[in-house]
Amino acid sequence: MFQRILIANRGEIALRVIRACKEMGIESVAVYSEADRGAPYLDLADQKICIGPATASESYLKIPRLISAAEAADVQAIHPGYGFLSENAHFAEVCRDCKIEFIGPPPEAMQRLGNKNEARKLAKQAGVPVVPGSEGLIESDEDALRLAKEMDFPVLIKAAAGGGGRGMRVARDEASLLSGLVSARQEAESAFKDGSLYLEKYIEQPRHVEVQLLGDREGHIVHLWERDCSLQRRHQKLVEESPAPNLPDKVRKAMCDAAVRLAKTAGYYSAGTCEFLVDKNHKFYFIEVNARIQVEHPVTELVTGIDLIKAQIRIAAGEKLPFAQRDIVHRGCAIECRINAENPAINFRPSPGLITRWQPPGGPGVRLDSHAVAGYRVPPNYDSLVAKLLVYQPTRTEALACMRRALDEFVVEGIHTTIPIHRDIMRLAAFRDGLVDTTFIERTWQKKS
Amino acid sequence: MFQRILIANRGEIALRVIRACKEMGIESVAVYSEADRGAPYLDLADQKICIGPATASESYLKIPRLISAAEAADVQAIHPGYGFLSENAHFAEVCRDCKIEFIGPPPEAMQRLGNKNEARKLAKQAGVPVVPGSEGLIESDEDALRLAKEMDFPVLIKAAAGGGGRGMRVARDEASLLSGLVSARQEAESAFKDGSLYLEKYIEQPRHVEVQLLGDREGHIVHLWERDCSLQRRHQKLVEESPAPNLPDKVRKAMCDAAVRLAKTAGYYSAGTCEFLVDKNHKFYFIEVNARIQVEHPVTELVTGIDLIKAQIRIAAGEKLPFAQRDIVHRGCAIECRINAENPAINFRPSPGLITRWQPPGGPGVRLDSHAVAGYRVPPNYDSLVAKLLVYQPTRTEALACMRRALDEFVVEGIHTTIPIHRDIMRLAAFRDGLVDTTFIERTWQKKS
Amino acid sequence: MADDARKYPGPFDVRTVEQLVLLMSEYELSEIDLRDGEQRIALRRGGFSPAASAPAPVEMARPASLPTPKASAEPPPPSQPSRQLTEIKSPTVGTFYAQEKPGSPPYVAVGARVAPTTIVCQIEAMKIFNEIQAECNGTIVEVCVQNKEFVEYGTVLFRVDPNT
Amino acid sequence: MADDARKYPGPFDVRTVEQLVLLMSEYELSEIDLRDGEQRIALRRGGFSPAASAPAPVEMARPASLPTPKASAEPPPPSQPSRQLTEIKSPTVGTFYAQEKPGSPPYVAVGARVAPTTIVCQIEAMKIFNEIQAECNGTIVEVCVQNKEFVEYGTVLFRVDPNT
Repeated sequence: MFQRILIANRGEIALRVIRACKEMGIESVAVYSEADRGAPYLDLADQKICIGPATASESYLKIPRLISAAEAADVQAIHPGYGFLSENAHFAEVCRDCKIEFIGPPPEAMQRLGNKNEARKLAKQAGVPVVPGSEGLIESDEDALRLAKEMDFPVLIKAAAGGGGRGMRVARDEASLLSGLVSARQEAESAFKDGSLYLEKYIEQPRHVEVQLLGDREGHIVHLWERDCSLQRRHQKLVEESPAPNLPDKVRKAMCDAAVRLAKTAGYYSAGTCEFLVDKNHKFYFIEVNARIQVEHPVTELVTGIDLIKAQIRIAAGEKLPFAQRDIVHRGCAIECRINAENPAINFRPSPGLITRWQPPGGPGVRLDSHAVAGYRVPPNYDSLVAKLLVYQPTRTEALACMRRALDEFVVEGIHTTIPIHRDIMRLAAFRDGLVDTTFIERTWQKKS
Repeated sequence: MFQRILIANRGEIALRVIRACKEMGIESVAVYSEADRGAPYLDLADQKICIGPATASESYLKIPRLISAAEAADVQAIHPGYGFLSENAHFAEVCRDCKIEFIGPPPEAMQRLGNKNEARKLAKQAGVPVVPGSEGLIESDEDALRLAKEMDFPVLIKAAAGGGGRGMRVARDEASLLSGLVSARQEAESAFKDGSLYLEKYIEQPRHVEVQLLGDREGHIVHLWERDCSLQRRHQKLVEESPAPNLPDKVRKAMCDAAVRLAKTAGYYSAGTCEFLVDKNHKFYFIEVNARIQVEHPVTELVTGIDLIKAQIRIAAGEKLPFAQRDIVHRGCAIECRINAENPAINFRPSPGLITRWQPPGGPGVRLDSHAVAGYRVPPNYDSLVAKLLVYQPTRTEALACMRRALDEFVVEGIHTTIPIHRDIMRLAAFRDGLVDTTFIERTWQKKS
Repeated sequence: MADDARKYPGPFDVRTVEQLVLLMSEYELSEIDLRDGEQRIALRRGGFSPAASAPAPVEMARPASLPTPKASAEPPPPSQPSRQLTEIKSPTVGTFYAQEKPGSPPYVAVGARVAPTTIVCQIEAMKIFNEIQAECNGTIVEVCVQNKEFVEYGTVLFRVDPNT
Repeated sequence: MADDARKYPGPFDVRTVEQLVLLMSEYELSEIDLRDGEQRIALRRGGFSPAASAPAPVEMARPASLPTPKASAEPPPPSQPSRQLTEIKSPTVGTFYAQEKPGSPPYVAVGARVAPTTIVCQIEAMKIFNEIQAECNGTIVEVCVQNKEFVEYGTVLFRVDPNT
């Protein structure tokens, strides 16, 4: 086992890794930017090293400084957390070159899965359903019409060079397809100087369900069941839970098995997540693999009793998985609410600043992962997550009640947070009944405010 | 189900019941003395009523005032918590007379089990081993010698009217028995004006193991396994855990079955605890039944996944137990540390006052039950418990590591607490190896300071 | 302010003081002096002997005329106590009865003179009626609760002007 | 006190105080005294012995390793900076080399005069040696780190007297 690990991250995930290290008897080395200087969680690490100014590109994203700190602190491994360099295959390679273990998947698998086309190919190879699409650029309107009929309307027109929704159109019939191709091409031309387009099946009001994976370096891969993260706002997850409500058991199992097949095909190890869209008929389609630990990993920890961070560390140290698939039992229901320093009243504007009061909830069934304390100043430089509030109860009904109770107890002053909207969400009939899809908030919520 | 419940208690257990009520959709009515006026947990109740001055006998122990408040608030039930009136059969009877449900066992069972001799008789009747004793007063020295030989030295000489250790002697042979009888009789005469003595088998370095019981009004009684509470200081529990370390499975099962037999014999329902002493040879002896919820009940909640407060409320409302014995599976290991407002450096002197900083631990496996927040003033009038810190992990080794980590994170300023001694305890080889008995702290600890 | 809309704090609001102390500590302030009419919060930090082991050098100055701190005042008293008046508070929990029995005149009304042993009302708890004595001299100037109203321990029942 | 002018803050409004304190801290103010009729906000900063700058005189001693928010200044700067001197800080993370190669004389020593482009040391990270320039004028009065010592971002490497 490693004697010392450097954590190339900040905030709650840095604290999460520090806690795992402490419990495993491993020394932890925290790095920090000047914006995080004095943050209380840093004092829980065995050592802390300032690596740069507030700007992430000069600190948490600056590979030479991280490696330099790792070498100076004489660590055997680096935990990248999530975000920042966690899915950067080059960083994983540099670690390998420097004989420092990267606590994550092998760079080869990261690279393959990081490329959307490559990942899609791998999925098909593994027999995992993907969103039907044109498998290449559209050559003519006739080509597009034929494809659209094949995959059934509605379809999505996408710019090959696209991003941020530009050059994207939903077509519900032949006429809207033809007009959509024209306008999407124009938009893509002017935005990216590349008018090439492709087609994809448009999944209406899809649910986002993902499967947690864990694999060791000997090719043993297991799933730790699914998480439903359909409640999002502008593609930012707000609430995650497990099990996915109203998901037929057969679909659930097929999805989990598919995720394992894909990971095996990709030569994956460590923790990872396979994301799917699920349509109204419970058909699921592979979207992507997140080759890292995820924000919402504690949901899975609660329902399986398996510590994912410790598992990641053990796998990186060369240990085999200590369990087989049949040993991983899913029990009860876990829900996570992301508490961000944002003002929901002003379009979720970030609300950094001094936390003057921080009174977290407690009692049965409550887990709180947070680096915040009273007197902590949330810096304006990074993402706004200040806490992950989780509950664990035997049933979903009880979990909802427990979450409502916990949210009502949570008092934060000095900054605005998303606590009030979570209080509303937990009282929504649609959420209670498990009828939420990824467009729910946009469709129903924004109108209210 | 009840619409409204009055909580005839204060502090963390009042908050614990408020939380259960909130999650069950039941309104809670908190009562408070003037010493607790303004305590933040009171604001979590739906209603709060001042019932008297700080003195417990004029507030939390004052039955007419509690009933008057209950009637004014129009509650259907009263939860007595632990301590105060929780084991007062008279109070339970008054509640019954006033047509208010007492959330606890029936007064008849409380009365029977509240009397030591009666409880001992019931235990024998149920085939539950009790500490061997003289079954009455000693009539002569010859009588005492004969009895001592029967039950084997060492024996304990006890004053019939005794208490607080006065008139108590350990005799390890005939000579010390005869001299002990003389001095004990003298001491008892002068202390209680009653020199009558009885004998009991002296259990050396016993462990304290207790069994959690739950029964409904139809006579279904189950156990929720055991808790080991051997780590005590002057008969005050400091640490509780489940499962009991190093307890042979056969003994554990026999003890749990014995507890269920006794509860059935006593006509018991609601939550209760059967306490045993366990000697070095793993023989167990019944001591007493605690006819109420206990401080350490969350330990059992963590390892069984059953919410004991909610179960108590459901039972009082007439619901049947929703599970059979075989459904109650014990999983993992839970440990609780009692955080008291005491100064361990000055002989555990109470340390009430204003909490200027309160930074509780969080993250995986941690549960904190506490009514304290930053800015809360711990009143000097009641017991000094300010928090129960619990951890839950798959194994005891992991639970110990998690507890050490959590204790290290816990920052409290303004008052002294027992956190530092728990940090020491969790690093003791004897505790780690499960070799602690009820005399451990007195034998090893006090010498250090 | 984010989650918990709170009323304008007074000087005895420990949390306000705490927040101020946090600010002082963080920004190396040596003194804070806030006044609002008759209310004042004055805090001084540092400049004390190192031996001083008191909880924190929080100097709370306040005009002597203000009511005693007893934690910030909560439910009872429901209305603003007048400085010169004596309050007759409920010594128990129960239902307030202004008269001896239905139809009787009230024990006392505004304008009535009371002596320490004057019975001013009854409070019923568990079917037992407790006669409450004034325990002071003066004239009733206010009856603060309605007949048959539930009163808590410490609820102000009457206000008495002792100077008449 | 809760008059209709809701937006206008009162003296006990911690946010207002906080904003004032931030201003004081940012612009090195030592005193603020605001009055409006009966209302007053008076703040004073600094002016007590530097020894008293520790977190706050709380009753409970606890291990220094425990977290406390903003526990005064942190690792770098390791020693007390003098006000008149200019500091040359490490712009990166790595190993400090005082000379160009083993055996060479140090780039600079105490007493050396530096100009902004004067190379004062090298910092090695991942086998790459970065030459560090003084970026100021003056005379080296202190070399703050040992040769081959690991330096963090912001570690003070040299102190320079700009007035010589």
